[in-house]
Amino acid sequence: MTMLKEALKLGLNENEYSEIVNTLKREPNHVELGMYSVMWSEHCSYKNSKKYLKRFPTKGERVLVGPGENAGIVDIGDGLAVVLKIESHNHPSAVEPYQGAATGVGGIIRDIVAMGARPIALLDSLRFGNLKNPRVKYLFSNVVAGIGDYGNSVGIPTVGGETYFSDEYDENPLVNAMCVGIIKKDEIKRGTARGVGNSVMLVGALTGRDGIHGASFASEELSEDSKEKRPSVQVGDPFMEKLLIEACLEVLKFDFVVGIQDLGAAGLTSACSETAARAGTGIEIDVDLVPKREEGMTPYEVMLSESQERMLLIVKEGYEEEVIKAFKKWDLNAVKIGKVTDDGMLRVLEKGQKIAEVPAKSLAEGAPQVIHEIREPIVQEEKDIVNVKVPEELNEVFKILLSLPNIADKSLVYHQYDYMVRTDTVVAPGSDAAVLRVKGTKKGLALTCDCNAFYCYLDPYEGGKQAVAEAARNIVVSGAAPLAITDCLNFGNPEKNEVIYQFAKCIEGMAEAAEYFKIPVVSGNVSFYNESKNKAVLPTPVVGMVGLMEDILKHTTQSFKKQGDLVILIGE
Amino acid sequence: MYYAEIRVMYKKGVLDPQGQAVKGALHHLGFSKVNDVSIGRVIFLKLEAQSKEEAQKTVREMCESLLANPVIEDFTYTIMEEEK
Amino acid sequence: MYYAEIRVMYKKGVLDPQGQAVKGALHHLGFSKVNDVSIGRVIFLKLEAQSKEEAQKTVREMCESLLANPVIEDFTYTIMEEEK
Amino acid sequence: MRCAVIVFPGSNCDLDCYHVLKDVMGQNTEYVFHKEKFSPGDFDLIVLPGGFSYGDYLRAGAIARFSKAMESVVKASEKGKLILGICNGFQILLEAGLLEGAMMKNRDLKFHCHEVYLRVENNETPFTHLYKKGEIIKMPVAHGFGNFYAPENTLEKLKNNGQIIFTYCDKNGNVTEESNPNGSIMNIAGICNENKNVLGLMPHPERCAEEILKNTDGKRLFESVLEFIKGRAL
Ligand SMILES: Nc1ncnc2c1ncn2[C@@H]1O[C@H](COP(=O)(O)OP(=O)(O)O)[C@@H](O)[C@H]1O
Repeated sequence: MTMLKEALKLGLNENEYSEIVNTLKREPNHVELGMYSVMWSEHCSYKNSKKYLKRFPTKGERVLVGPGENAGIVDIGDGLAVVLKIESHNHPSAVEPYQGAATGVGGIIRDIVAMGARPIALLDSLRFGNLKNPRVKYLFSNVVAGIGDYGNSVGIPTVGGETYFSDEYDENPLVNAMCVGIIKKDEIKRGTARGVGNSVMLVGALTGRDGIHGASFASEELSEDSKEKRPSVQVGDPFMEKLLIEACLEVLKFDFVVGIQDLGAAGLTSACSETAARAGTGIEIDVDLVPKREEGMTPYEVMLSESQERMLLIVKEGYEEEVIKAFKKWDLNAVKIGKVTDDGMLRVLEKGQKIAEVPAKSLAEGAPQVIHEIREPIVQEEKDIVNVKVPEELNEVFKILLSLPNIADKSLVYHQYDYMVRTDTVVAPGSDAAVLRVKGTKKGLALTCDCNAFYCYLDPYEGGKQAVAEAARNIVVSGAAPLAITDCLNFGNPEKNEVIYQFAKCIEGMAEAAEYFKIPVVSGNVSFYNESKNKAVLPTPVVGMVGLMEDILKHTTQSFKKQGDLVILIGE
Repeated sequence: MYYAEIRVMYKKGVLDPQGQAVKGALHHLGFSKVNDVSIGRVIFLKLEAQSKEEAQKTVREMCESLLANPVIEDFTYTIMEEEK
Repeated sequence: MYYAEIRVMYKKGVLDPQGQAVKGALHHLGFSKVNDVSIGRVIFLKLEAQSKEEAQKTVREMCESLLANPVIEDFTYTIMEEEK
Repeated sequence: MRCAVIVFPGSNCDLDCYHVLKDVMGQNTEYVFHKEKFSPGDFDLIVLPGGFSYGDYLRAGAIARFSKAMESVVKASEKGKLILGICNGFQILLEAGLLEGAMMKNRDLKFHCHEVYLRVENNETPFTHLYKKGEIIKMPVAHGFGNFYAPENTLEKLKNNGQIIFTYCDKNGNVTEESNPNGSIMNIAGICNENKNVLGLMPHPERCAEEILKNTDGKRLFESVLEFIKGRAL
């Protein structure tokens, strides 16, 4: 019974524990339990949300890779494809805003690289509480600095985003980072551990004691002792990331690299079990071979470490030296830590002894789904938004409006971001959508991310529709046609009926709009438990969208061009 | 009048990318017998206080509220009385 | 084995924008009796050497060639022998 | 013209410099990895690109200057070859002592990315002869450590020798406090060595050298270099 107690302490419930015992046909040991607890947390397993996400339209003529991989991919012609994904780093940013935001950027970049693509742009969608609160001010300035310093340093331009303030986010800022990459269609890589006997190699940074149980941390409400959960916060090393990107993109050109996976939440456990599960294979690794930053690390720590700036490569047997050489050029580690097997198990060895052995599929995909009862919130605040009185002094109102943080110019934010590096940014932040040229073609890409959380709060279904429509409008007014969506769904505690109601309805609205406009959802991320002291954030389903224009010279911008031009209002 | 010297370092176990990079550079320059390089901030300041105890208390408060980030950093300090 | 603690500070007369900002923030937080805030880097490292003199010499060389920029910075260091 | 773009670990404008020299200017251009050496005769122009070499850990440019490629850069500079350091490249040139002075954190401690106005203080250099003296141009900056500092006697020398090449100014060419994005002493944005063959500047000419990017003020810098090299070859 002591293992059950430990399981409960790690955040698993009784039902989940008995599912584990059933699968293994025995009690799990300490290491195995740790692995299950992170993989079956909401953050990694989507156990509260999977059912609803199925509602999204994910297919389309141009879709090359849809949800389920590290990032989605759509065809843009000329043999090229664009890769996109958005992810939240809300909880770490609430505790340590600078590093939390920075490592969020680092993580999303690795998702793009893991598809074999060159990252070309970042966007950030930010929500903070009231700026009159000094803690909020601190969070705001440090999150912006963290995003800027990381993106600037790795040399990927941050070309757009949004910044909103509302009291609901006082304790729970939302920090969503989106990355877009570009890839030759025939060079797409997958996060699969194919080929029995192939080598499993760990590349990049050393493995330290940081971020152990970060995934489970992201699946809890914030409380006073969150501040005590020190190891959950990691320090990012953008310099290492830059080298890692260059080295990975160099080796990914070769056929002997058959799979690649970034190490994010749940570290090695997640990377190994997911790659094996996708391929229907198993993986055996030896923790003694993992290069470590600190002495005396236990297998448990090695398997759960969330040290940043690492990647897992699956390499054809016999080509390990080539990989090592390529990484050495950039003074980086590349070490064989194990091999692909045919038995479907994730097996961990230490000093030749088997210390953990669980079915990879069960870890990666086996978390029992949580079924929620959906109930419309009863205490939805009544807000009359139809019969607003027109004020007399419109000029005054106009001035007041312009000075509100939500409406005011956001250059304070984006002037801290290098939005020009790589010299592809044709329309910079401050317009409706950023426009990037695609060197070597006549094409252009338009990028945006949008969500009006107030709408979603007042009416989740309409709000969800609005978020997609707004993003699509921003793309269209820039001269591009919408291509694909990546979404980041930020909500409160899903165990509460009201929250799961908002969640389901927002998705319903988003899905309907996406179907209507024929814009497939190719990737996304869910962040629940954005809640503290029983106060949930506004439902905030952020829509990241990419659009394509065939001729970059035909892009349009927001500003009035010259005196005498006609001004026409379109629509009702 | 008191002088304080405050050192703020990453907690043990937290990655110190600066320290890593500088160690690499030192080795590259031929200082091969150097190890365990870690880099932090040092803050010197002057402060008025009635007693050394009060100065210490103030410095600790400043560290906790602003100068160090308790989530990832530790601090140490030394306080000296100004010679007149 | 020796431990070195190296402090690198802006030279007198070089404006230290970080020190200024921190002073402002401390005053804002109510620590009004604080003055002359200056911020620098502190570098801790371990090094092997035959004698304390050799350790000192090595540390000085490291500072001069890499750790401090003589145009704007000064350095000081303390060397301690590791207790066995 | 034979051009080299040095790639340090952490360089991130290497690609942009290469693109301008190779695709926009149509010149023979190569990347040189920091671990490689070359001889002074190999290139007419050597560009040290922007970025965050070695993460800018310790100090911007401090670690990069010890690379093998930098030994060759120093030799090439002694032979009068043209060396252009942009942003992080400028910082590396300062740390390497090829230019005088030092870089500090921006005065407001923030990273600044936006366009600035520059006044061309000296157009009698291989890099600026196609600009007019006193001309006001626009270029983007993107840096956190662009606050140039030099002691009094160095500043005197820079001034007297015409080594101050670009200063930050407002759109009418006034060198003011407000137009200074980073607190740089005397609003200095770019300087050269006594010989005028080594130029360092914080703004990015390679980011404003194409129509599509809506600003071509930076292109003339590269054209100046090209003309100069051609003239010398004659
Ligand atoms: N956090 C951010 N990061 C990057 N760009 C931003 C950010 N916030 C705002 N922007 C830029 O400013 C523009 C205007 O933002 P905003 O004032 O919120 O207006 P809108 O509601 O029209 O998007 C955005 O389209 C984007 O280009």
